[in-house]
Amino acid sequence: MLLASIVVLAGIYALLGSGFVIIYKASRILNFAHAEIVMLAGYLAVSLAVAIPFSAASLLAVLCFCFVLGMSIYAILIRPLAGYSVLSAIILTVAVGVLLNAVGVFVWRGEMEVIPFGWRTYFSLPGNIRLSSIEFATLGIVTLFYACMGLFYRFTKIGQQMRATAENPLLAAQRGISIYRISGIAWGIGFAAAGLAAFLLGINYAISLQIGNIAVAAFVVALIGGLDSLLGTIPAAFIIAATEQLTITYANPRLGDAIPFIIMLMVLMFKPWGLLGTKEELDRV
Amino acid sequence: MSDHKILQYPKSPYLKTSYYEDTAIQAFDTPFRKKCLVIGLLFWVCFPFVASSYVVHIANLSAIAAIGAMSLNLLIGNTGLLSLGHAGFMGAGAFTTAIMTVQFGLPIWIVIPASGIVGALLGLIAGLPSFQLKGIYLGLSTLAIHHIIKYGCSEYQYYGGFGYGIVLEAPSLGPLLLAGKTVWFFVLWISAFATALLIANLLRSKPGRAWSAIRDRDIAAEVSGIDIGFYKILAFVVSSSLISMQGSLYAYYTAVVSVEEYSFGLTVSYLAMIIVGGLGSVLGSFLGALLITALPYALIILAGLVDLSFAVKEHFSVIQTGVFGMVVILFLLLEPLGLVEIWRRVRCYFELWPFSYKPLTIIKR
Amino acid sequence: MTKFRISIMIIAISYLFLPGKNTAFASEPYVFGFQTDLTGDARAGYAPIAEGFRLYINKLNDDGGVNGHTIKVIYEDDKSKPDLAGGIAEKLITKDNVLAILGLGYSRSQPPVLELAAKSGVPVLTGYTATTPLFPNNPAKNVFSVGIQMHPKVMPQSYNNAYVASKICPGCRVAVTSFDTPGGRLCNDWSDIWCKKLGLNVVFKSEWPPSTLNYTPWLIKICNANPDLVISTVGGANYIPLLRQMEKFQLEKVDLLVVDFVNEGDLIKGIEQLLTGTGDNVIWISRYASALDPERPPEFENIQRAMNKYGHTYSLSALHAMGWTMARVVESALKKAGWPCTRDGFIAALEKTDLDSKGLTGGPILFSSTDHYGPSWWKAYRWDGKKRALKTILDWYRVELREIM
Amino acid sequence: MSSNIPERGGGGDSRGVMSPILEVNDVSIAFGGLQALSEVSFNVLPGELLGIIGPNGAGKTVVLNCINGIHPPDSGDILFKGRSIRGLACHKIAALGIGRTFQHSELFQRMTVMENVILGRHIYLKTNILTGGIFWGPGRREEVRAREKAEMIMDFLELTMYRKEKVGNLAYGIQKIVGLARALAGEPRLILVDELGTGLMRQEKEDVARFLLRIHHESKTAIVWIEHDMQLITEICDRLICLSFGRKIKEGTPEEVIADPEVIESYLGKRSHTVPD
Repeated sequence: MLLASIVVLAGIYALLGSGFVIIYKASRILNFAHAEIVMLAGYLAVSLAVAIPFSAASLLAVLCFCFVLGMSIYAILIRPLAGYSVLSAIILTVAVGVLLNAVGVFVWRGEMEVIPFGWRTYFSLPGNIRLSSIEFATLGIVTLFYACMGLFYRFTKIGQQMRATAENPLLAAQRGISIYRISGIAWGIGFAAAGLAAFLLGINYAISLQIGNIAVAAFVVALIGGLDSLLGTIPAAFIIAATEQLTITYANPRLGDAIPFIIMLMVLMFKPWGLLGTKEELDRV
Repeated sequence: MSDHKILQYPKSPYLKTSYYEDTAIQAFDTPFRKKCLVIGLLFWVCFPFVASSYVVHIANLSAIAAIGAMSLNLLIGNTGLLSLGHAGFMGAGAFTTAIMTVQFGLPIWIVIPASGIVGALLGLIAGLPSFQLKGIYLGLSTLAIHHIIKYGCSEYQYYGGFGYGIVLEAPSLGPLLLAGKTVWFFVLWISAFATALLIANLLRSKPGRAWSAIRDRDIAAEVSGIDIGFYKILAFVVSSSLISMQGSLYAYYTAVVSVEEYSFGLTVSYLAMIIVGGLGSVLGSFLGALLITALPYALIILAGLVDLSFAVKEHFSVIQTGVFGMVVILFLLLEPLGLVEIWRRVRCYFELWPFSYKPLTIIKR
Repeated sequence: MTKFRISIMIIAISYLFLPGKNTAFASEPYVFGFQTDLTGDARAGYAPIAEGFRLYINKLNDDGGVNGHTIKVIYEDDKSKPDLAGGIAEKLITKDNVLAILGLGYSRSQPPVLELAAKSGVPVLTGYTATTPLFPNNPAKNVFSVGIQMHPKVMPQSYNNAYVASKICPGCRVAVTSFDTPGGRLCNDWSDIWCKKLGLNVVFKSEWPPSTLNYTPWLIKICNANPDLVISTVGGANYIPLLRQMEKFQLEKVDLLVVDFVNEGDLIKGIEQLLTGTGDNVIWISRYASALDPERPPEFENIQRAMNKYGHTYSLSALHAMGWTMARVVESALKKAGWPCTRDGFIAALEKTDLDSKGLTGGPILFSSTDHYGPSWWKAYRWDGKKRALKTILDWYRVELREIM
Repeated sequence: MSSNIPERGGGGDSRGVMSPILEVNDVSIAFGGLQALSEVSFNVLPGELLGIIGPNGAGKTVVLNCINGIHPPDSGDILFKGRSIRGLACHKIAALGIGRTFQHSELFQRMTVMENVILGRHIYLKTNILTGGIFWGPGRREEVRAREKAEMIMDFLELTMYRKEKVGNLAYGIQKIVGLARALAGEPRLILVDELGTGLMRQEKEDVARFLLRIHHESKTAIVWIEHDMQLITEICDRLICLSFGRKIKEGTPEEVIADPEVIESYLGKRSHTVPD
């Protein structure tokens, strides 16, 4: 049962972490507004789910919204900062997070909400495991997302351009790739991943102001996996989810908050570029 | 006779005749500036007696914030090391204070240096990853340390049995009971000025130059004989020890210590202060701290003028948060050098008036 | 010329820092400050109180006010931040020159405000509860509360949980749980102590971090402990995912006792999210009568009317009743104190409060010079899934703090 | 003019039999698969002006980086004043008396010229957090002394009018001289000069060369100078070394080196292959 719960949680963590990674790869900026995007998307999903009975439609709407939001934040706020220090861009994302948080609380008052979702039943599996249909769907969606991203990076033109930009932005620009466009799209996809994660969080658990804490854990996931490695988020998500849940279960539940950061510190000390990240990444920041 | 007179330079504040004179902080050298200093000092002494205690409270919070902003600025603006864990160091200082006063009943003049030492030790630990980490990676390691400190503090608060926070009694410094906004006004502002002087001194001597060198070009700094590992850690130690002492002052001033207070949001507000004020500038830290601290209160006063409806009041803190975020974004996009640059421009305008161009060679400053 | 301009600017700026007007004119209203969490995490527990208070004051002012003077209330949001709360209280006391500070959330934001109020002799009437001990033997001079009795030494709140649990199922197996905030842990510790003292068998005690919404590990432990009743001291709507996860673990039959940190709106929201369960296992205890009780006191109709007239954000709840009663306490004290009313006069008048709550609480609101809480009455409800309403399972009972201390 | 140059003590090395101040013995280093240096050896005598030439990518800068300790060599040894400095940290090597200027000036852009030069004296200052923080008494006196020395160097290199300008605001040519001033401020026994003239106008180049020559003549500091300008370097240097693809191909007097067919080939290329850019 615990294992099943870890798997589901790891899926969501991986999804959240992938958002960081996609954005980081394209623009070398760590998006500190991620938590707030998750919150905002979650609340939007709640409102839409109430308004539109068909869940898939509301999910699609949330994803589109997040994509457009990501693109526009990049175009309006991040792009003008090109050439400034990385620090400015990071603090800018923090400020954007603060602003989005204010918007979220203004509109939804920061209450804890659950996304009403019609297709929910429980399945009993051997080994005394009981999982809801949503949890199965979550795992399916996360797998699908990773598969899509893999195919996208490998086979589509934009995906290939994105990889080129991640490898060497200067060279990519010289080869005629519009790195601003590519980064904008990456921000859109990263935000959409956050929106998807928010939706899954909302139907599995709940949306609240505290959801930011989960996004922070995901941020740890991205770092442990390697900031420039999408694949790295998967094992990292499992590590974080497992240690966190096991600590809560068998040790001090209070340590659950701190344990991801202890692991992160250890990774930073001994393998700062992450599990599957590239070592050169360290010098780029 | 007349020759002699011509040769004797008029005693001008712009003319320095020794290097010793030139190393002084040149903020109060001209007669006009000296007058400003005197008027400013008079205003400062009279301020807490003239202004309402509400405004004094805001001024006190600004002084605390200024210390924090200066210490963070020392690290980020002057040394170029990112720290996202300063709220943690501040919390460590506050909890050291709480433990030492509530548990052991130690006086303030022991507690504050002790908090400084605790902060310095934590800074040492936080600085260790700076050997191999740069930029955002270093920021993340300090964020991790922040969370670990927070965990430790919450454990203490729990096992100490302090539900909603640890309440401190007003400390006394010798015969003087440090209670009331007016007394604290002087304590806090003198601390802030002392910190400013300390940091300004460090910046114009060997360590400060080494830090700036590391910020600008670390390899060149190393080749010039700077032990960059040592100086990075030194920056962390100085910065975290200062903010830890500031946390201690903050704890005494608000008289309640609770772990929820020292969240990442606090770090964000300090980051905002130095961004808005101006990176790497002591004056900028002051200006930023003043603006960011006074902002929510200014909005409250503004709202009081127009007598907003209850429905708006209900959303008021959101508006405060939103304005805060907006101010930071606007500064980053429109004036990345911060308030201190605006101040410089204004001063430049007055100094050059009636001319409109800067001199080709700026000999001064 | 420039210096002249600068000096004008300095004068203009310094004008801003001058203290506010301190003289009150006879035609002016009574001025009160109401500061609490109008937004933020803890909002759901406090903002409806402010709303209930506002509704009654609006009604009162429309009816001509008290002693011929209207009441002006300045609402401020302190977001549970000590420095902000201290600043706001400072402003209310010195700049707005309020008669009393009302509201206040139960958090770390209270001590600075109470300290300030004690120093300047400003009466404080808290809604939810006060962090200073107020009941018999030496209450804080200027602090009163119409809310829940709280005392860091014995945690009457937790006693209450244990008391209700012992009445519903004497001697049964109990799991005590809470949120992992310092306050939550304290509640939990005392729940544990009181449960044991009242003869309950505590089989599980744990807190879990609010940052993880995945309660699985925690529920596995509860399942293993196999309790008959779970006491949950979680704030606000955080109980919603908890209820849902309990369903997943097939714990629908285990009673879940939630305290009135949860308001009724969240209570219904949580139950509506259930798939198979009816929510019949949810027990809710409250200091004020619930709006969801079919046999609720007729005073609720007045509140409802005021709501329709003056607008509202939250749905009618016991917290509105608390705010409403608070406003009535203020009104009765002002009547006694007359015009003009000093702060000391208001304290003296509050100490003589003997107000019939019109059924909103179990008994009258009764303050004395030695007790600034008054006796507190409690009621326990259970959710009735079929009628979609709350059903009384334990009628008004009184907790005697003198006995348990 | 000579009084403007900081006095250098000792000088025992330059008397009698000339033992080299710097010995580079069979130094090799590889980056990934690229062999940047293979078994390069040379000596620098005290007070000598040694030029290093070679086409782009020959490993000239890498040699200097190895001496400086920025890239510790994979094999071989480097002796400074008879003592091995291989594997020593950068700042320790600097403290032994090796100064360095960089190809792209690598200055501290947000500091003034004066601060840059005083920073060059870092190793001589004893100010710590305490004395620096108080800035009263010893800390300040030391600061004034450092300032005096810095002023001498700035005077010597004709930088006095820029002393309080931010380096970032200065013209490229002046920045290069500031870089030299910074290296000189450390009173080194050996200065490693990396392409000081590149990117400068003829006039500026000659300025720079003049300064180097003065330093060379007046203070007997050993200089290792990398330069692309053949005319300049052959006229000034005592000896030349030519590197190509990480190997030393010729060492000798300037005339010998530039006349060497292999050197000419490395610059102009054989017909069979082109010189990598």
